[in-house]
Amino acid sequence: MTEENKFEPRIVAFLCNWCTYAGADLAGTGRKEYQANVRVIKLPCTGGIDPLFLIKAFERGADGILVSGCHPGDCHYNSGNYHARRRWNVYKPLLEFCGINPDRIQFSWISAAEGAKWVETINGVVDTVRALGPFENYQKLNTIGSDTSVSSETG
Amino acid sequence: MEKTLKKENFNSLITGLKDKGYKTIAPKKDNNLITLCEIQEADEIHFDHIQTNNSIKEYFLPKTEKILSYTIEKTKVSIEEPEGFAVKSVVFGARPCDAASLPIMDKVFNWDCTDKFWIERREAITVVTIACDKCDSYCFCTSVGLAPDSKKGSDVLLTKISDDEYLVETETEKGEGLIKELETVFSEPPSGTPDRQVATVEKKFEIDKVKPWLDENFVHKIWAEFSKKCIGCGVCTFVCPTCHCFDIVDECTMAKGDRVKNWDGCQFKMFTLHTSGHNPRSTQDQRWRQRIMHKFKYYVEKFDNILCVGCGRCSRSCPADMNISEMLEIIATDEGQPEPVSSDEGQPVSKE
Amino acid sequence: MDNIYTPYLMNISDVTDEAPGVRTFRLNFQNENEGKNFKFQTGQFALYSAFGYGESTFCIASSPTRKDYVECTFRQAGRVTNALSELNVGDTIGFRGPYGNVFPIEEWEGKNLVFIAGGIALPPLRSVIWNCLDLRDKYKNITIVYGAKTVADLVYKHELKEWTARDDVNLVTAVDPGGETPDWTGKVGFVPTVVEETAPDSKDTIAIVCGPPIMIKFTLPVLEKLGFKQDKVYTTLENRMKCGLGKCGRCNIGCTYICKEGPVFTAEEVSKMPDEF
Amino acid sequence: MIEALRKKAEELLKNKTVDVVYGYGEGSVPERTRPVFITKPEDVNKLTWNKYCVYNLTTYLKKQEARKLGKPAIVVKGCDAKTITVLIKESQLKREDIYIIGVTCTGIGDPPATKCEACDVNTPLIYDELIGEKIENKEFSFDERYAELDEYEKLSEKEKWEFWQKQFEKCIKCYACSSICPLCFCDRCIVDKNQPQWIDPSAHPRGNLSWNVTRAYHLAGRCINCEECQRVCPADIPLNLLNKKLAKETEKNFKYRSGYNADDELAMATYKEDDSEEIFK
Repeated sequence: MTEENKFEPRIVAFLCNWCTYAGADLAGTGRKEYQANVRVIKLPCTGGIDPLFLIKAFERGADGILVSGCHPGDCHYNSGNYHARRRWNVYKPLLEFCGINPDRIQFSWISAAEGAKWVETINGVVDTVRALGPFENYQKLNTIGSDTSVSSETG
Repeated sequence: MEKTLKKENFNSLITGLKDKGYKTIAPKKDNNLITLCEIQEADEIHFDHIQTNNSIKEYFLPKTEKILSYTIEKTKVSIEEPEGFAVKSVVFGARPCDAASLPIMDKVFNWDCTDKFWIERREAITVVTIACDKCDSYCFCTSVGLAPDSKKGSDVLLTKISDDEYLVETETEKGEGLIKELETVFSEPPSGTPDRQVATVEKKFEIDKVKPWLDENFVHKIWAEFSKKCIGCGVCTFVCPTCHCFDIVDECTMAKGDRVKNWDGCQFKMFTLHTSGHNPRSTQDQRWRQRIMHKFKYYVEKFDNILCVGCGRCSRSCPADMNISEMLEIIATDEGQPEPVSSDEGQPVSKE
Repeated sequence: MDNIYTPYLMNISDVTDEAPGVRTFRLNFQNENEGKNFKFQTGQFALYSAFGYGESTFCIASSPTRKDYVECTFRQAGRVTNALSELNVGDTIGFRGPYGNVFPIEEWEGKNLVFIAGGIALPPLRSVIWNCLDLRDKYKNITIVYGAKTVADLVYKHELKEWTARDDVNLVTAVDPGGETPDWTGKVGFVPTVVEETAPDSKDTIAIVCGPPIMIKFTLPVLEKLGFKQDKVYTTLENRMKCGLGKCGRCNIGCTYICKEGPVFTAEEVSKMPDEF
Repeated sequence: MIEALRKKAEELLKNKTVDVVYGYGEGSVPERTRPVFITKPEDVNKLTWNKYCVYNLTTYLKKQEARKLGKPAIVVKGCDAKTITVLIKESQLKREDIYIIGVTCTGIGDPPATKCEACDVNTPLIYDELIGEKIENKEFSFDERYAELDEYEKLSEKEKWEFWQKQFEKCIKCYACSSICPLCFCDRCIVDKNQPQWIDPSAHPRGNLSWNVTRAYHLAGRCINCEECQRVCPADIPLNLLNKKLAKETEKNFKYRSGYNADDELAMATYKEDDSEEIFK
């Protein structure tokens, strides 16, 4: 294999417990296959995902991020995902403005019944990010001195 | 040793330094800032300024530096000492006040035990200053016992003697060595007395009067009065060439990490906050008093030197126009008896 | 050149839970030579690091007379102490020290000693208490007054028993009103009151007080009333510290750097400091 | 105008309407002013007004040292006055706890601050007393308001990254940007929280990126564009570009402009069922 082919993106997925996580679970129990590049972090609600989580994921070596929760109107806590939607609607453009490729941060609504959509979405994210290549810009961000490699370590 | 240096030879000087393996740090203009930063060519150097925005301390006590790295493997930890942090360099064109800060801070970094990060950088870096030929109303070097052409802390001092020529005076062996290394760039000293173009910095206060006042007035309404407008940021301490307080933090992933020394400042309320929530300096007047006291009383008692070189940076860049020399003027001319705190507005605000 | 910020690496050889959120570590040098050359005196402190989280300052809680190891006792409160409490026997921690000045125990020889501690402040005194107990014949009467919020909050419970059993130590334990259990046999009350009740004779006696600021504030007048001169009363102060070496510039009270000139001060020295602690 | 200002301040202090007037006073040099806190009627001559009155004095509402002086009257320009609307809306302040001395303003700074180019609040939108001749407030289109962003938005991804890295690299983590910000009023800032340590406290590129992005984001839908953060930055980082970008997105997506209308719901504290779905799959 050439060096290039070796790149497997590291995707961090922040999923809401009630919908997308259950959807991903459904995909599993339904024995649907999807690419194994994703590290799932389960949270109660998309409304509880602080934008700093995304920054931290990039700091710890993520190449791409997926945030996914219940469809609008289906939030287990009534309005969590509506608030989340507002937040991401301004946060994503901000990161884009700072030079972070918008395809590295993706959002979706996947319900507990949508195992197939989960498979499709996560495969889509992995493929997009694979095409973008490693997020070297962020991983190479200097910490202290040029020999520090902390930023590229996975934590 | 005395020499002269023609402006036209700056190019060969910078190239010469590069050839001899020196990294060159010099004032450079970028947008609205003039900063001491690494340069490659003489053309990049900016001369026509009063003061650089950043101080020389950045090259001896960086805003953030690794003091050790470690790897954690299960229960075992191995430590790795940082290396190569002291790079052979020349700071070219800093102001004499900046250079004067270095021997002052040597004292604290050598107090009983030696901070190698400071000392090894001090050894590796040669400081070539240019005497100020202009100043502004924030400058007060002459009030703290220095001058626009002070030699304290400089290895080599350049003083303008005509539009295209500088007088070169070496102050230390290191400076002399540097000149000898690049001998061809310099010319013989002028005959007769050269016309040194040095700014006249007005003396604003008698420094001798400051400490006696501070000795008496730990409690005084002026602290609260003067610091009311302070917003509690760290600008004054971070741009100051003599403020050396730092923080030590760990930055780490699961298995690897660095212990890092970062600039810290006494104006932050977090600076002295105990884990218990108790804060010995919980209000801004206490923090402002600490800054003045540290510079003009505590450091004097400990190291027989005031911790200020009169560069005026803190006042120039204060977001709220707090002016340190104005404060010192008030102190130095205050003939009154220690004034007990009684008036409403002078009362130090109660602790949190 | 040596890096003054490099800690010794130590193994945790024993962990004792003292009270809710309070733990004692026994530490051994990983490098035997370092251990052999290591010396400290009672009263000194050190910076302990949980790698990945940072350093935290506390006293050395063991006596210099007990060689081969050092002990520290800490309460889980901040980032570092929380991380430390996650560590177990066999894990590595960093140790930087000893720093600071010492209790002048030689000067105290031939005198009575009264130790007064509150809550989590017994650890700094434990070092000097054991040091003096290990040199028992050099001192006359030894009295220990120790108070905590509740019975559960008393630290070093085993040693308290040991001291109670000894007839050459007079131990008075107390808990704050409301903190007692049905079977509590000690005193109930705040430390200053208990000291007043116990009324140690001030003649030829040294008092060593350590506790939260509020306790010290109310205990010092009691001692004065009992006839203790200010230069016969010792205390230890603490402030936030980062370097422990007089460089990082935050632990000063006026001109006094706690890390270099402290942490041990006499009440007389403390009274001369500006009111900033 | 200065006379009217002083007269009003004197009156307010004399009849005890307020205990203190936060205003502008003479600075270190003629090109600067400084915040002053006038508590005695006889001191009102220390108040001044000129084009160097850059400060947004409402920032002192969050300082305990200033609040301790009692009920304030604050001299505010149109831009600063918007802060008060937000603070009231965010329950940080009650309208009756403050007396607003609005001043009409045609631009401050020399050269004029960027915010003054498309200023639509020459006359404050909220005040108890107006000093100066009332100026008809201009209206600008959406595009005009955010014209400053155009040249940066046009950059390629790589150029954007490089531009901002160059800017953030200069950051020295002095936190002047958040200290001066009247809307950064958290008692303990996210950078000061270390369990866990979300933002690296070190001033290295990684820590600087997370700090600057987070600072800006915490002001999303709140920043009133006083540009104080940018003015005080000793590293000359164009922080307001980030704030402005967020303001633009907030307006574009939620039709909300911070500080303009006290009746509007706070953009980031509410939602609409038909908010944009564009970025969601």
